[in-house]
Amino acid sequence: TGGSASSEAAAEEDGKPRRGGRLRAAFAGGGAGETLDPHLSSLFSDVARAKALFDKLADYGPDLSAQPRLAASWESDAGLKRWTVTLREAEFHDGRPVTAEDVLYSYRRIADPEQAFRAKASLEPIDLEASRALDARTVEFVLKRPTAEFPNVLAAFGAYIVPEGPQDFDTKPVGSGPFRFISFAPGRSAVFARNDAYWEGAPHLDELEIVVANEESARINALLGGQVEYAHELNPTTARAHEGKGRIEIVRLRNSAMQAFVMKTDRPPFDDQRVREAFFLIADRRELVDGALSGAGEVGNDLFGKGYEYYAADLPQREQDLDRARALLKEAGAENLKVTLDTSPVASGFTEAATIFRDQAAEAGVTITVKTGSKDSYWKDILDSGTFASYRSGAMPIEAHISQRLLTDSTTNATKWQHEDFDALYRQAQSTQDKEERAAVYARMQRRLHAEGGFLIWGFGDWIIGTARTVRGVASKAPANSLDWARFDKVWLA
Amino acid sequence: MSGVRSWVVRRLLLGLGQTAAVVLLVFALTEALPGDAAVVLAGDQPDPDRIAAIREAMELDRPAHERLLDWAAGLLHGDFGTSLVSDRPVSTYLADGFGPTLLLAGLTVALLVPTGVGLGVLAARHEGRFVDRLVSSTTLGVYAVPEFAFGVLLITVFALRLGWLPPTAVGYGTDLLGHPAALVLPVVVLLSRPVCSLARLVRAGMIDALDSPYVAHARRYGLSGVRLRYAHALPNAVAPAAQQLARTIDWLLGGVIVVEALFVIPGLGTVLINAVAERDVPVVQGLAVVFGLSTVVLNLGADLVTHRLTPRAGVAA
Amino acid sequence: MTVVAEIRKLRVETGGRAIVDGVDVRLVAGRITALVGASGSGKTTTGLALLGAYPAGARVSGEVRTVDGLVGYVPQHPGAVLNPARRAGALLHDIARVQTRAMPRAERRAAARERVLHALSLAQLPDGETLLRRYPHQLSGGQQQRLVLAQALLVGARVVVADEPTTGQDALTKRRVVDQLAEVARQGIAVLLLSHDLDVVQALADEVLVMRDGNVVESGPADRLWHAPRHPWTRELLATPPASAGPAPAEGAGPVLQVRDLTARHGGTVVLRADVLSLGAGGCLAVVGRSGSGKTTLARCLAGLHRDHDGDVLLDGVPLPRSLRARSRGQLASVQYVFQDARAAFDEHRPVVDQVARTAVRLRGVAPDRARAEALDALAGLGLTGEPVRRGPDELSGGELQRAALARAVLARPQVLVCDEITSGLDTVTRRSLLDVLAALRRTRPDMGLILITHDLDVAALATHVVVLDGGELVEQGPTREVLSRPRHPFTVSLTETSALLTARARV
Amino acid sequence: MRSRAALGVLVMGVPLALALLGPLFAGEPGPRAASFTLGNGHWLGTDFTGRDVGREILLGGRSVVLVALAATLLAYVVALPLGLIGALTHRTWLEELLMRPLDVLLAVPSLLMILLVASVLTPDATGLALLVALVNIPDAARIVRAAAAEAASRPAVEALRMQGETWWRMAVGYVGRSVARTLAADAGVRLTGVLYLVATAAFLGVGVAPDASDWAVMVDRNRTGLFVQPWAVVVPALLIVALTMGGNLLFDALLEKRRRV
Ligand SMILES: Nc1ncnc2c1ncn2[C@@H]1O[C@H](COP(=O)(O)OP(=O)(O)OP(=O)(O)O)[C@@H](O)[C@H]1O
Ligand SMILES: Nc1ncnc2c1ncn2[C@@H]1O[C@H](COP(=O)(O)OP(=O)(O)OP(=O)(O)O)[C@@H](O)[C@H]1O
Ligand SMILES: [Mg+2]
Ligand SMILES: [Mg+2]
Repeated sequence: TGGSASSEAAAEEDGKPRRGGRLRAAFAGGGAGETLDPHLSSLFSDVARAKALFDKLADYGPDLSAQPRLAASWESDAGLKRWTVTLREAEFHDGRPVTAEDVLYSYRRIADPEQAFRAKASLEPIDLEASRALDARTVEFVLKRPTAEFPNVLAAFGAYIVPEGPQDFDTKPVGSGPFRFISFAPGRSAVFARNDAYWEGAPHLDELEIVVANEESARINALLGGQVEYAHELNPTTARAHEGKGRIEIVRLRNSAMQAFVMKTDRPPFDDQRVREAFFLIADRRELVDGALSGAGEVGNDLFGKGYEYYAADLPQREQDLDRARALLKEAGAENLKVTLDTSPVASGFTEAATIFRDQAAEAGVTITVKTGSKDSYWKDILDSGTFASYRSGAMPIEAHISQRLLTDSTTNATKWQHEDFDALYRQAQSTQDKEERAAVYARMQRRLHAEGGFLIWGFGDWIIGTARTVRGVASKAPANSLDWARFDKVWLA
Repeated sequence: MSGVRSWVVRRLLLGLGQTAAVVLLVFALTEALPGDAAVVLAGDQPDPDRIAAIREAMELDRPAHERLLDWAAGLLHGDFGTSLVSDRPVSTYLADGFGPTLLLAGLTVALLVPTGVGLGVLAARHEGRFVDRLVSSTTLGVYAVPEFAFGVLLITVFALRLGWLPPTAVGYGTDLLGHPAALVLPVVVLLSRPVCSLARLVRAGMIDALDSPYVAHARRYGLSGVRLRYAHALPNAVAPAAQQLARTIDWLLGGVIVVEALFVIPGLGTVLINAVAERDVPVVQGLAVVFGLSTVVLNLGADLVTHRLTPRAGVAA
Repeated sequence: MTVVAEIRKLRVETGGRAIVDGVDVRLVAGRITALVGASGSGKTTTGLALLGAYPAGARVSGEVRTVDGLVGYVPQHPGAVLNPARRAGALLHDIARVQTRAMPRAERRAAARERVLHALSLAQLPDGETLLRRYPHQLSGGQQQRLVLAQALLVGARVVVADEPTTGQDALTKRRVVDQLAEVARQGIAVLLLSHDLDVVQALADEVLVMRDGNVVESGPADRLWHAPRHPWTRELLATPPASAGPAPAEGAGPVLQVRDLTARHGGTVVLRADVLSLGAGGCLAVVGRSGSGKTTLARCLAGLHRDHDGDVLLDGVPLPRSLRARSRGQLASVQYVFQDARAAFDEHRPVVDQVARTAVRLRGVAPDRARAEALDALAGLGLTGEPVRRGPDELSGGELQRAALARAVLARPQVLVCDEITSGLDTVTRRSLLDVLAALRRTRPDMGLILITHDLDVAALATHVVVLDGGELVEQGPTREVLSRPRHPFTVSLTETSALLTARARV
Repeated sequence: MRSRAALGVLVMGVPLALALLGPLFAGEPGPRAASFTLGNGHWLGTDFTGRDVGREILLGGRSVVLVALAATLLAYVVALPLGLIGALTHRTWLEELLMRPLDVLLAVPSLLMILLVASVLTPDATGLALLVALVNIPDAARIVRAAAAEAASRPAVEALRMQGETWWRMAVGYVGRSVARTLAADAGVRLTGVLYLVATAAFLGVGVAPDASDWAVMVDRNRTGLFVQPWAVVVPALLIVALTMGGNLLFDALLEKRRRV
């Protein structure tokens, strides 16, 4: 049951795949410090490279639900604390089969307390001491607590399966992915070749080169100049300039980036629910999307994960209502409110959105001072300090969003949303085997967040990709970080 | 000549001091940057436990002066230390980035002198006439345009509209010599401002020199125009320009950062920007050494040229 | 008598003013023609006309004709035509290269070298080859001059224009210049000599033209002109300076200024040594010596402008601080120095009278208005009246500025006044008036000690005492009459002899 | 030469007048439109956040001109006394003390310096002016010192000393005045350099607020829309170029005059 519906749909649209050729894809990268160690992935370019060489047990579909990959199937016991995962028949580039031991080795490596791999937090529910290989292709995971969404853990960012034993990732990485390693120059380029023995069928391309170009203008220029066939992460304006002009193709990946402001719910003025609601009502979401995202996105409804599995789509769309906002502020005794909005050029659209919102708030009598902070320490700076800040998030399941950001013990709880009853609801969802019932619990949680949460989620940006006209098979229904995003084994050159 | 030699030695010693001071300054500044390598690495997942773990793995919890001393001690053995981010030796960073940057800078300087001097002499010869006006106003105009704007303009016209040249060096890696066409635009952009300032200085100096009694004297005695201009007037015009040339290293570095980003050339400028962004202090320090030394050496060269061309002015260290 | 160059009815006009008007000059091969006249009379303009060079924007009429257009030029400051960035031989080699272009390639180098060496020896620079490798600033003024002459000779010029070749040179150097020019003329080259040094003109010229305000007022063979000048201006110009030694030495009290064990250095090399030197109140001390002998250095040590020295300078028995900065106002006022180059010593942006008045304000604490009145008085006393002193220094002539500088120093009521070659570069008429001013000053301020630095023995004759410097050593000192009439040190001997010789030659 | 100066004044006058008077005519901000669009009452289209480019241009000169002028001025305010003291003092240690640290600063690439200091301090417009001034001080001080040393060694200064003049009158009244022309010429080039630095700093993401109404920031920020809505880049860029070109023409004319004297 491998592959995803969308990429196959795309393939049908584009005609019969042609084999051969070399595709060069330009990504923003991390400079000379880059590595091919998949567990160290943190940038999009890292993931694109890791994806070519390695596999995860599961990955996210277009709605961010977990899809089986190296895991052929999974099932749990009634208590949702013991999961049995069956691996599919696959082999590493050196011919060794992918075994349960490899899986356990990989997960234990990630969880190594001496190290700081990014997926460590995601794998936290697993009791790796107790987990074991039942046979060569069956792993039994023992969890610390009931986890209904355990497949999400298997699909976690950076949870790649590497063969057991130490290896030198930068000079001779061995994985089970669709491409084999040829060469790698950190901060410049990585070249891969087709893995004919790939379990899902060999890729169409002979070779894939991932080159690094940090400037957006450089990526689009290289694409226009025929130096690359695929340019990742383009500006909405660039897209508008070239869309439909026939020179290149523009692919928009919807719902890729949540755009928001965070309000710290544990301190004034946002410890007052009425102030938070007033702020919800101040936002003219259309203006924000048009101004800050150049129109390349959809308006948000203060809830994460529009279009994803479990998203509470039935809640009414919030609209700007300045009168009501003013009334609420007055009620809360917060007339002539002065707030500092922390922002930083760390993500595109941040500073634009901040100034647009400042102007909108001014109409409701709120004075917002926009404070531009350092790009590099922004996320850490806003985690605990300040009251109001720009925020964004890449795609992840709604469950992950909640567990990472909205529970009392979440490590990155930027809104300081800490409520026992909310935590209990989450635990309840995780111990609910039935999907319908679970969905109902998620709906309750989202209703609460919609009414009084700390995230003012005003929009969802498109992720924009440019390709040469010869490139086919690029999935368009694939939020960034999901399976079909930056997936080059399904791409071919016409 | 021994006076000159001792002067050079003194200058080099001073230069070492200068470089050390530069390194200290840069170290202090990088230390003072908000957030450290761990925070930067953690990015939008600033999980406090994880940051603490990274910090420990990078030995960032050791006091700053200890790290600096270790690094300096290593430097004495020719060891630039290892990168915080990748654990690779800093020397590989420098070695990898050095080639493209040197090529760019070298080509630029090699073309800069004849172009700048040529334009300056040309304008001076036709002082006040059309050619002079053309050269003067063009150099003035181009001088006022920042590299990134000029680069964008050139790429748009010559690469995207006309398609004569590749718009970037994407995918060529460090093998730029193998793709000379990809070098044209970057070098032109790098050249733009220094050439203009050099041409303007040479023009002013040439006009003065051509007006001088010694050139009038030589002309009176029947020397050919070419010899007059290049052998007699030019040496006097070049002296002030040589000082400008020394400042060019500073411009070149700034330009290189911009050009490397615009054209995707993996040189030292890119390494620098990334290292600063990642708070990779050892790498930044290594680069500061390289840049400090090259500035010192270039200044020394310029002073030597000036000294040679204005023998009357005593050399002052 | 071949005429090799001729100027007829030359008129040069700038800004509506004729700076040269109706000048006729004829230059004959092998003969020396001299243009004399006061400063600003148009000598240089006329000489440059032969080279086809005129002031920018000048309107020129008349006719300038030379045989082959090749005219050599030895300007007053030869350094100005020597390229500071090239070695001394560069232009010579280039000229020779042009000349040997027609030869077979193999012979060119040797031939060019040959020619250069020949020209150098003609210009009396026999050891010229080593000089060619130096930079112009490493040559002495005399060597620079001969180098430029060698260039003219190498080109094969039939005419050489020599502009003020002896200004500011000591007697020995002067003699060498005279010899050189005589040698050049002997080779059949016509020389146009522009000078206000009458000794030199007298010694060399075959033909003399006297200029005034752009006009030639009188011309004729040198002998005739000297013995029977017709025009009153010529007579005034040629009048011999007063031979008087000024007022009788009025030395009453002890010495005002004493120098003990003075050793002055320039960047490590000792350039002056003076064990004992003293100046009595009301006395006048002349410091003579060749160019570069340390005269200015001595004066600057006294004035506190040259700090790099050992030993003491005592004023009324009290040592003066080495540096000007450390001297009190009283000490500053006591020792005043008049700079050799008056124009350079004035701020070009402020009116002269203001600058003069500041001395009284700063050093004597006089109120500004009173100081100004005093300054105007002092200037008037030196013959400077009217508008010009209320304007900037560029509107005053060199001689006038020299007097203003004197006034500035005098206003401090100094006990010791040091004047550094304040008469060189001036024509005889102006010079005479300045010397008269000095003599008058000594009469009105009998207690003031005066130090005159000069290489002009005529000026030295004004002094009561003479000090002779040679190569930085104080070689002889004593009462003027004694030293000048019975010189003991060989240098003093040669100095007096040379002067006598020049004068004698002129008389021939 | 007069014509050249007149041309300089003219070329510089347009951006200068816009910069100084523009804010008076800017009026109230209209509602935001979509970014990088043309028409709809926006003469010069909209910028990257959907604001009217025409209005931004009216507003955006003041900061550029003020930052550049302030930085240039500030550089001289510090460099002038440093250079003058360095030139006029006879105490070698004092001169070394003043000039050596500047040599160190000179060896730090100015962009690196700006990048680092700016990311430490995240300066506002004043901070940026200070920073750019700081980067310019070493060079300016060297030039002042060189020019002043020549003037200070003239007999005129010795004559002033002889008269017991005050330091102030010598340093400012004479030496300062004598070097004024050289400095005027240098200031022209420096102004260009400063504008360039401000613009490049913006390109590298440093300095003024990212959406500031500022020509240099506009050029950088609207770059992405160059092909959709060129005016948002071209007009401010032309204004900056006109400012620096006019300045240079003017200072050139000054320089020329000096040469002729
Ligand atoms: N370039 C010029 N432009 C305008 N006037 C000039 C120029 N050169 C000289 N003059 C004027 O022409 C007059 C004659 O000058 P010239 O230099 O010929 O005098 P001179 O006799 O050589 O004087 P000196 O003995 O001082 O050298 C002077 O009044 C001078 O001010
Ligand atoms: N700034 C200097 N640096 C080095 N040497 C110097 C300097 N000034 C003067 N000298 C040297 O010091 C010696 C004495 O110079 P000084 O100026 O006292 O001579 P002078 O007798 O006044 O000569 P002149 O008659 O030419 O004015 C000379 O040999 C000269 O070369
Ligand atoms: Mg003259
Ligand atoms: Mg002297």
